[in-house]
This record gives sequence, structure tokens and C-alpha cells, in this order.
Amino acid sequence: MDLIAHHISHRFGALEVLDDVSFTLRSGEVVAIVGPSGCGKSTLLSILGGLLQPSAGQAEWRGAPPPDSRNPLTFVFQDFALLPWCTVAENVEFPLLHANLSERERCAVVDDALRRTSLSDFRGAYPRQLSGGMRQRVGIARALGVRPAILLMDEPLSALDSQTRELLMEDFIRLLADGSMGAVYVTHNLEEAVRIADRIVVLSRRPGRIREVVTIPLSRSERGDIHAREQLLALQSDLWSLIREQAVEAEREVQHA
Amino acid sequence: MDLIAHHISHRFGALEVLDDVSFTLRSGEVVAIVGPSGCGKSTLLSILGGLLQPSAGQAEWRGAPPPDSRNPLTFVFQDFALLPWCTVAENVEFPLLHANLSERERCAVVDDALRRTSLSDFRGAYPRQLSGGMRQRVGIARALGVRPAILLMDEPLSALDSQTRELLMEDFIRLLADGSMGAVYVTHNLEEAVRIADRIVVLSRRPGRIREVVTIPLSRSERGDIHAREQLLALQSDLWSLIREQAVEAEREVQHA
Amino acid sequence: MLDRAGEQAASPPADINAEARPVAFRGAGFAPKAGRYSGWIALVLVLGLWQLAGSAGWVNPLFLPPPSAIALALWKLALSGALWNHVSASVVRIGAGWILGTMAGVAVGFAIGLSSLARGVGITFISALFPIPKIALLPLLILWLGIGEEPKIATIALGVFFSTAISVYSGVDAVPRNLIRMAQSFGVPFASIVRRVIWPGALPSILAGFRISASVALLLVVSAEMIGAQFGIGAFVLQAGNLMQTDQLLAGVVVLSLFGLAVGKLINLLETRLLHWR
Amino acid sequence: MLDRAGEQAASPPADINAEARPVAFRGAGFAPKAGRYSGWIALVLVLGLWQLAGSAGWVNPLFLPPPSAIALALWKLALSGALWNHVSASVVRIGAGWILGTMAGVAVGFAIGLSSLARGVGITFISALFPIPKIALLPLLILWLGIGEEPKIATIALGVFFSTAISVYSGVDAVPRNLIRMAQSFGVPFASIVRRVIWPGALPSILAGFRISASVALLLVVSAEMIGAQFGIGAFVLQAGNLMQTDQLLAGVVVLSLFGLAVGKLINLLETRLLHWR
Amino acid sequence: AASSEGRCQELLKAKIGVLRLSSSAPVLIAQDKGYFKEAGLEIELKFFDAAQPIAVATASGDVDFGVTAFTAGLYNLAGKGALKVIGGMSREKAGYPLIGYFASNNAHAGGLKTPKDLAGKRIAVTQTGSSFHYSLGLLADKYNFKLAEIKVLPMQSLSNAAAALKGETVDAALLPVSTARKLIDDGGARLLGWVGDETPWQLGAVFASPKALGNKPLVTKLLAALARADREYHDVILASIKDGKADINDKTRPLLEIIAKYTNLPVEQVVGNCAYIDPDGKLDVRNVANQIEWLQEQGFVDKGVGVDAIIAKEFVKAD
Ligand SMILES: Nc1ncnc2c1ncn2[C@@H]1O[C@H](COP(=O)(O)OP(=O)(O)OP(=O)(O)O)[C@@H](O)[C@H]1O
Ligand SMILES: Nc1ncnc2c1ncn2[C@@H]1O[C@H](COP(=O)(O)OP(=O)(O)OP(=O)(O)O)[C@@H](O)[C@H]1O
Ligand SMILES: [Mg+2]
Ligand SMILES: [Mg+2]
Repeated sequence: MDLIAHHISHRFGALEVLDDVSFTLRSGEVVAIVGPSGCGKSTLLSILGGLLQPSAGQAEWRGAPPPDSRNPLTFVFQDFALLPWCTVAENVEFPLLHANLSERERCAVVDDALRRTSLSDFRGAYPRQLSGGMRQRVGIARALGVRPAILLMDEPLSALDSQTRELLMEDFIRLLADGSMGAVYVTHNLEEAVRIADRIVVLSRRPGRIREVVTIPLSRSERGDIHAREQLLALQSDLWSLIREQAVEAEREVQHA
Repeated sequence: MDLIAHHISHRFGALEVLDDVSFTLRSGEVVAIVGPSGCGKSTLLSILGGLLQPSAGQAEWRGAPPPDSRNPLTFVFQDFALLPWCTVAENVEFPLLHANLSERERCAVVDDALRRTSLSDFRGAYPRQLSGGMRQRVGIARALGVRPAILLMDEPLSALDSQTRELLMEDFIRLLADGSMGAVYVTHNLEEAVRIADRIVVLSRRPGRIREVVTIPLSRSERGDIHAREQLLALQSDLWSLIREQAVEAEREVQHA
Repeated sequence: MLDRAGEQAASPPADINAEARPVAFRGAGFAPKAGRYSGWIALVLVLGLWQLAGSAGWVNPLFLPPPSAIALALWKLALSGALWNHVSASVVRIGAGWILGTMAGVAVGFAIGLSSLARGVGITFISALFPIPKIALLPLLILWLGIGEEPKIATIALGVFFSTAISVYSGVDAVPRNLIRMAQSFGVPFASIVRRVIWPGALPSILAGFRISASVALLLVVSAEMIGAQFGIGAFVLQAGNLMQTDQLLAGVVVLSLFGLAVGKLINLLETRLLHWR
Repeated sequence: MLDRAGEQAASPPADINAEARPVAFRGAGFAPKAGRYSGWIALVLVLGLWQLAGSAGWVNPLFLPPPSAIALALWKLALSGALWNHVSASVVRIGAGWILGTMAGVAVGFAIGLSSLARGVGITFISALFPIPKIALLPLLILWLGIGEEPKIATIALGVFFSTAISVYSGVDAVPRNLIRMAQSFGVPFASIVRRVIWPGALPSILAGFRISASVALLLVVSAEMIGAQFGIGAFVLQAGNLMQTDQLLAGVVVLSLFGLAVGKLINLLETRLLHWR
Repeated sequence: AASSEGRCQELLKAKIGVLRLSSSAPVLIAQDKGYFKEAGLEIELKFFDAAQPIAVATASGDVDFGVTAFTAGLYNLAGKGALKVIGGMSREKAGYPLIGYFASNNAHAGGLKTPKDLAGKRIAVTQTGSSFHYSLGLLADKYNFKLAEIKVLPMQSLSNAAAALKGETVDAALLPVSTARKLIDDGGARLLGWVGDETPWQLGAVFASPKALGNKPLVTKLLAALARADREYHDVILASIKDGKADINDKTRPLLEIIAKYTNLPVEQVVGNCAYIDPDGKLDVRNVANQIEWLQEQGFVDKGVGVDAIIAKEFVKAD
């Protein structure tokens, strides 16, 4: 299943947020979206997932979603969006309730998702009893439970400590390895972007336009090598200077005007 | 003004969260706190700032706060805690309203704080109209406005893109440069910790105990040098392996039990 | 080093575009906006049907006079000038009663929402006193306050008080605790927290309470004007009921309804004004 | 490379400890818990004062009989078995009226909260019809529904309906939109979103509405039983009023109050049960 | 003989709306002593707490017959053909205290001693157009003052009116003896006189819904049973009345106990509270016509309603 951003523009009232953004996510690919705060990354993701209607253009899909997917386009939200009246387990179970699953199967799926996010000890806790990082993990566990064809992730690891992040990142990479699942991965962390993405879409400051699309020249499995490490690090700092050269000056201008 | 964690322990019901945590923050120092998700970092910060009463031990301070400080111990919250019914400017103004300031002075302070966080264009926007990163910046602007003696920051840059983060980090470093302001800096980003902190307190998995206190052997101003870069990078990866060797195995055990 | 894929990779190839289907929009609904006219249209429809039923003789006009008869009664009343007397007398009572009841209700509601002692005592007393029928208490009110304006205003104020207090305290309960902690962390004084955090946070619930209490005030004007009132919409309605003049009775009811509509619109306005941040 | 400062740096040096002051606790308050007894103690105090005022002859016992007289009247009533007849007749009416009114109110409240058309029509009609006084309509209710149980139940149901509908729809309005978007993003069907997201999100407000509507139902039993009721607390209160048997009148009122207290406790229980996630 | 006949025949069913007041005594007696049954009727009593709803319920057909006081509302309903009067019931009559004029203590001290002094005072009644209001009108005619000189305050309920009197917020009030007794015993008000002594008039009536009127045997049997009870009530209780109080003796006790049972009052209170009822159930038609005219003058009854239109002549025994 491919996902296509087709000349998407969006404005909130008078505020132009996205300007003619187009790209294609091929089946099993991971596209990272990076760009300055407030440039429209979350907005773009909402449009791609059908939660927002763009002012112009549209999101499209092509091909068939995998038959076992319970929700082809699945979000991991930036603000987690947990149901405060549901326990951790119930939150993860929530999207499965209307799927065609037996009680038993559902439990198994929930258990699996919680184990993968190290939340098994907190099955019965309510969101208000969780730390920020734990909430984020609940959001990820919920998304994993529905076997998405494409994951739409909005800074899914931002509130996590480096260890947990490392572990979840490895999990993501393992999940994505067989090529059945694609992802749009919004992040502000270039290291993450370089590690996980096939391509990186760099957005400009608001209104977000595509500045660059950077293809990572290594397959994800190759990136674990010690050789590759160097290359990735270089890629990352190149990307950083690219972003920097484009935006920092402009930002500074505004900031110290 | 020094801030002292004096044998602090805390439990939520049956859940032991902090276990005998002690350290001292000397005037003008920055202490970073790192540790796995859910280990009690936010809880510790709440206790230090007087928002939570620990089950045992206590937070103490020593010396006098600077005379021009409007709120010696000031938080930057992990969940931002913005008033949804106030615009960006009003949110920043909020803690200043009961300070002894003229309308004019207050405006100047707000303007300055907004400019430093590149939010001047969004003075009149409501929180729901902001992106995640912008909300976080409002929280930072609000904290800067009160001229804290000690900033208690809970992952203050987690939702920001690398550019903005870079800029705000530089701002923080500049603010901290004259030694009048100290900070407790909770982060999951070792790079940040190494760049900004004088000491790094490494907490273990829940119940959070102090595993290590690592002192950074360079002054903050020296860390900008190209020489120092290397050294810091090394420090960072040392730290990472330290955390890793301590916790990852245990985590893995639980996770794939 | 960077492999800049540039424009051609950024836009989808045109040839496979044919089979692409738009992503279904899933974010629709759950944000109802009241149409400007739908309410009025429905109202007119119902009135039309009612008139038809009356004219066609489907219902006994004694049981349910048609709108035309009610309008006529209202018109006569307006011409005679009595309408104005009745309305002005009642408006003063309703206004004064509502304001008093609301002030007391908001104060008690905040107290219950903020203090443990007030909560224990307040909820018990509200539970015990709210269900006391005002009609049963009228003799006591007359005895204590006479038959002037005081007992009439007190009746309305009493009715308004309870439901306002309940709405307010449940609104206070619903204010997110993290915002209060934030304010405390900045050393904001208690009064300021109440005014700038708890009040706006509870406002949605308080306004919903006002919607209820305004209607209750209108409703209670009839009970209030049982107390020896010579003028007033309530007194007029009571007299019409006693004399079985159903057209006049309904004319009085229509006046109360019109007030209700006006107050409803006012609260809509307040909501869009004060809760625009939602 | 790492300079492990270890234990001695981790704990503060003991010698400067002397001048350290604890950080003031700023997070207190704003979480009132109703004490178990404060309400009852206050109630007993008020009753005691009232009894004292009666015994000391400060108030005329004809108009405000002391609690002892009311208790006696209640006791006699209970002994004669009439209390049971009255209470059981009223409980059926109150229960049926409350359930009907609540069901309709919840349904209409959800419709208003979810659909634009229902919102426009619903709010207009509620604003227009809520302020219609039930007492004024009694003659018409008798004409339409007779003098059986129907008009009595209808009176109560009508009173309950409006305030429930308002509480419910403002509760629905307050459900965070991001949770609804989340549910939509998982393709959760409409009915499920309503049941699993909107219902629990609106529940705090709905329960506050129940607190109001339960009291309203108790309150309206007097108006309802103006319609040719042979038994019932309301009928009993009305007759006692006509005969100036104020002790009996207040005994009836006390029964309503006790019901109110019971219902209040029940809703407290429901709140702690259903809203424990807050 | 009547009973054996009743057993073979189907009993005619009907509902009567009544107040829990002694003014309905004959209905209560007839029901309790089985006179209705003996007349071939199966009667169900429906109790109300005010006169008006009985008239409305009769108009709507929820009860077939009503027994209560005349009110403006009743005349308005009757004028629209929704019910008709078929017989007389309680009357204001000298020597039978029913409704009294009561003065507040302050007004009494200030010179309000007799009903004649009521001119120019503030007087509480239950409702505009009620029997109390009419009584005041009659009083005004008798003592040649204008009703407009009195400030008539409708209090909607007896307890409200009593409270206004006790609270000294009105000078006087018209109250039934059942309501006023406690007030008087308590020293809360002063009795000025009884309406029956000043201006006797036809207070109450029996009326029927149009549907019941169509059933002639039903109406006839009902009136016959009522007449039997009227007679007994008159001969046993009313005959024993001295100083406005019935005697409690072996003869009166059974009837008094029936009344006490239905009105929820102790026998000791029932005795001072006995309305006069004509032994033959006659109706003072002339007074009814007068009532209607008076109410029309006040604007309480629609013009064009005549006494002939509201009385079922074939059943009414005129006085
Ligand atoms: N109000 C509460 N009630 C019960 N348990 C709580 C509460 N607040 C936090 N906890 C528990 O305390 C532990 C520590 O939470 P805390 O928020 O301090 O973690 P943290 O170190 O800040 O984690 P993160 O990096 O994910 O933000 C968690 O296991 C959490 O479940
Ligand atoms: N509901 C809304 N109404 C009005 N403006 C909005 C709304 N939502 C977002 N915006 C504006 O749109 C712009 C883009 O927001 P968006 O959330 O997409 O940014 P983002 O790229 O995700 O930023 P971040 O990295 O900080 O999360 C921002 O300037 C924001 O103020
Ligand atoms: Mg975003
Ligand atoms: Mg935290």
C-alpha cells in the first residue's frame, strides 16, 4: 500500500501552514519528515491520515493494505491522546474492541504490545499515574496492536530517555524489516531520522514547503555496521548544516529583530 | 542560593518511586538528571520545587535568592501546563500579574521572553492553535519571565526540532553563564546533559536511586571549543555505555521474560 | 554525500496516478454548530401544525387553544396595557432573584469546590434542602418576610441557588489539577488562582448551570407570585388558570417562553464570547 | 574519563547543613475531600439550634414546629401505616418520572451534542419550553392526560428532562476533541465512539446533572400530586397545608429531605465509583 | 329488596371527584354505608386537594361527577358545555360555621371588630373568583361599600393566606374553619364572624360530565343515593349542632367517624366543621344566577353564560 501526498496545501484561517507538499511513500518505506517547530508537520500527518481536510490537494493511497491489518493508517499522536478513564491495558485494547477478535486473541495482542513497550507492570494504571515517557509508550503500544500498514508517527520517542528510545527504535526497525509496514515518521531528531528513514523530507519554516528530499543510500539493515556508523554520522551532520544554512539565519533575524 | 535534596524517598501508594536521593545544587550550578522513563525524575523535580511532599527526607535551600528574582524556584513542566483560555502572551504574563510590576514593565518582560523563544508572531494565539513545540516554548518563555534563581526543567526541549533546540540551548547557556541562575535539568538526551550540566545525576530504574554522579571536567564556556567537542562526545558515549551496562540487560530481561 | 532526490521523487509519478484513491476523510462530525435558522424554522413548523390542528377541529379549543387564539389574547393584553404591568413586575423579581441566587450559589459552589469542610457540610445541606418544595415553604416565607417583594424574590433566589451551587462545584472539580499546580509553583496567591485558573476552568460548567438556573428563575415566578401578587406574569397565569381561561393562561406561558428564548440566546452569546478558547 | 564523584558528592556536607531551610510546600489544597462526619455534625447542630429556638419559644410552633414535634408527627404517621402508603405511592411516581425524564434528557442531550440539526432545534425548544411552569399547566395536563398516574409522572419527567438535557449536552461539548480524533483515526465506529469516548468524557457533567435532576424530581412530586392524588408525600404535604397542620407538613418535607440525602449519597458513591480515574 | 335486585343487575360504574372536607360528607357517608351499592351503583371516589381540578377532571371526563364549591373556573367550563350542575351540596347558612372572617391581632387592636369594618382593608383570599372572593362581594353589597375599596390579595392556598394573616401582613382573611382552628386556638388571629351568619348562599354543588348526563338512570340513581345520605346527615348531625358544634353521642358517632376517616381529622375536630346541606339536595338556583352575574361583572366569567345553560333542569330540585 502506497501513500501519496498530492500537492497538499493547508491554511488555518489566515495562517498559511503547508504549501504544495507532494511526496510518495511506497509500500514498506519509511519517510521521515523534519522541519522547524510549527512548520506544519503534525498538520501534514493529520491530512495524510484523513483526520483533516487540506485546503488544496489531497492524500491518496494506492494498492491494497495487507489483509491482516486492522487499521491501515494508524497514528501515534504527539500529545499521546490517551483515554484518561481507561487503564493502560484498556487504552491499548480500545481500537481492537470493534475488530473481529475473540476475547482471548485481544488479550494476547494487548499483552504483546505492552511487553514490547515494557509496560506490563502498569497494565492497571490510569494515565494520570504514568510518567510522560510511559504515556508515550502507551500510545505506541496502542498503535502496534492494530498491525498498521502505515504508521503515522508524530515524534513518537520525544518524551523517552535514551535507553528506552534505543530499545523502541530497535523494535521499530525490527517491525519495519520485513517491508510489510511503512511509516511516516515526524521527528526533530536527525539521528533518529537517519537511522530509520529511507528518505527524509525536509520542510521549510512555515508555510511548510518541501526544501529537500534526502535519500539515505544504505538499507536499514546495513546501518548497524560499524562502517555505516561513520557514514550515517556524516550524513546527519550534513543534514544538520543543510537545515541550519537554510533556516537559522532567517530565524535569528526574526528573533532578534 | 543552594538547593539540597536531603535523603528524599517517595512512594505512590505501594509503588516505590524514589529511594534515598541526595545531592546538592550550589549557586549557579546546573545539575542534569538522567534515568530511564518512569524512574521518578519528574517526581523528584516536584519535590525539589515544593509541589509534592516526599514520603521521607526533604528538599532544602540555603543562602538567599537573588533580590530581583520573582520566583526563586521555577518550573518548566513536562506537560507544558498552559492555561487554555489565555493567549500566548497572557500565559507568559500570568506569573507576573501578582508581582510588583507596572503594566509597562510587565509588557516589556513578556515581549522579551516571547522574542527569545521566537513566539512574537503568536502573541495572540490560544494554546490549541499551537504546535507541540510552540507550546513547549511558551512554557519556557513563562519560566524565563520570572527570573528564577533556580530553574527546574522537565525535558524542556523534548518536543522541539533540532534547530529550535539548538537556539534555545544556546540561550540557556547564555542565561546560565553569569552564574546567578542555577538549574536542575531533567532530560533523556545525553548530548544535552553533557553540554549544559556541571554534574550529571544518573538515576537507576524505579525505584530511582542515585547510580552515579558524573562531574563534567570542563567549564560550560570551554565546551564550545573544537577540542572540547571530541572530549564531550567521548564523555557522552561513556555515559551511554554506563547507563546501558547498568540497565539495559535488566530491562531486556523484564521485557522478554 | 547527500543524495538529493529533488523534485521528481517528491511528486508521485503521473502514470500510476490513475489507480490512486483519496484517503477517506475520517475526522468529520462531533463539532455541531447550531444553524442560525433551524431552530426558528422548527418552531414555526410546530406552531403551524398546532394552528392547523386547532382550525381543523382535531382538538377541543378548550383543551388546547390554537396559536391564533393565544396571539389574540396576547394582543388584547398588550393593547390594554396590562401586559406591560405584568411583565415589568415579574422582570424585577426574576432579575433580583436570579442575581441573588446566583451570587450565593457561585460563592457556595466555590467554597464546596475548594474547602473540605464546606464540601462535607455543603453537599449534605444541598442534598437535604434542595428537594424541599418551595410551595410547601411559602407559608413560612410569608410569615418571615411578609407578602411584599422579599418573599417573592427569595422564592426565586432559593430555586436558583441550589442548581447553581451544584453546577459550580462540579465545574471547579473538573479544573485540571496540573494547571493549579503550575500556578502554585509560581507562588501565585490563592485569590489569584481562584480568579485566573479555577474560575475560567469552571466557566463552561458554570454557564451550563446558568442556562438551567435562568429557566428555573422563569419557572418559579409562578410559585413566587402565589404570594399575594397583584401584577406579574405568574399572577396572571395563576388567575387565568383559576378561571379556566386557557387562551389567557397560554398567553402568559408564551410570554415566559419568549423570555426563555431571549435568555437562551444571551447565554449562547456569552458562551461564544467567553469560551472561544475551546 | 568519567569523573565519578560517587557518594560523598551525592549527599550534602554535614557542616553547612545547619543553615539549610526546607523548601516550603506549595502544592497544598485544591483537593477537598468531604469529611465523613462534618455534614452530619452540622446537620445535628442545626437541628439542635432549631429545637432550642422552638423550646425557648423564640418562634411560633404553629409555623415552625420544633424538630421534636415533627419527629413525633412522623412517628405517628409511621405507626398508623399511612407513611408507607404515601411513600410507596410517591416513590413509584418519582422513580418512573425520573427514569423517563432522564432517558429522554440523555438522548436529546447527546443528539444536541452530536448533531448540528438537533442542536439548532433542540436548544431553541429547550430555551422556549423549559421556563413553562408546571403548576400553571396542571389544568391542561389534566385535560390532556386525565387524573391517573400519567400526568403525575409526566410532570416529574418534564421537569427532569430539561435540566438533564442541558447538563448532558454541555458535558458532551466538554469532551476533549483530540480523544475523538484519536478514536476516528482508528476507524472506531460512531456508536462505539459515543459509548466509549463521549459517554465517559461527559460523565462528570452528567452525574452533576443527575444530582440536580434527582432533587428536581423530589421537588416536583408536590406539583404532580396536586392532580387528584389519594396517596403520596406530595398529596400529604398539600393536605396538611390546607389544614394548617404544620407539623405534618414539615414531616412530609422531612421525608423528601431524607430522600434527597439518600440520593445525594448514592450519587457521591457513583461519582467515586465511576470517576475514580480523575 | 333493593339489594337482591342489585345482585342480579350489573352495577353501574362511576367515579366521583371530591375534596377531603366535611362539605362532601353525604358522598362519604353514601359510599361508606353502601347507599350507592344499594342503588345499583359501583362508585369510586377520587380525592383532590382543590376545587378547581375537580371541575377540570369532570370536564375532561376523568371523573363522571364532581362535588365541590362553585368557582369562576367551574362556571367557565360549564359555559362551554363541559359540565352541568345536577344538584346542590353545602350551603353557607346561619348557625353553621363554615367559612369565617378573621382579623389579624394588630388589625383587631386597631379597631377591626366586625365584618362591617372590613371596608378599606387588605384581605387575603385563596384565589380571585373563588367562593371567598364572592363572599366578600356579598358582604360589600350588604353593608353598602364598594368591593373596590377592599384590597383583595390572592394567596393561592389556604396555608399561604393563614400565614399572611398570622404574619400581620394582611388585615384580615377568609378561611374555612378547618384551617383557622389552630390559628384561633393559638391566639394568632381573631374571629370576626361567619359568612353563613352574614350572607347565606349556595356554596357547593354536584355536577356531571356530558357523558354521564347522557346516562339518565345513572344520574337518577346517584342523586337518589345522595339524597338518602343528605337526609341522614341532616337529621343526625346537623340536628345536633349547638353553638356551631355537633354533639358526640351514640347516634352521631358512627357518621362522625366516617367523616373523620375520610378527612384525616380527629372526631373532635370534625364536630366543629360541619357544613350545612339541604336535606333534599336542593339547589338555590336564584343564588347561582346571582353568583354568575357577579362574577361576570368582575370579568371573571365569560359574558353570555346564563344560569339556564349550566343547570341540568331535569335533575335539579330548585329551592
Ligand atoms: N499521581 C501518581 N499516582 C500514582 N503513581 C504515579 C503518579 N505520578 C507518577 N506515578 C508513578 O511514579 C513513577 C515515576 O513517575 P515520574 O513521572 O516521576 O517518572 P519520570 O522519571 O519523570 O519518567 P519520564 O521520563 O517518562 O517522564 C511512574 O512509575 C509513575 O507510574
Ligand atoms: N487548530 C488550529 N488553529 C489554528 N492554527 C493552528 C491549529 N493547529 C495548528 N495551527 C498552526 O499551524 C502551524 C503548524 O502547526 P503544526 O502542529 O502542524 O506544527 P508542527 O510542525 O507539528 O510543529 P511542532 O514540531 O512544534 O509540533 C502552527 O503555526 C500552529 O500555530
Ligand atoms: Mg507537531
Ligand atoms: Mg517525567
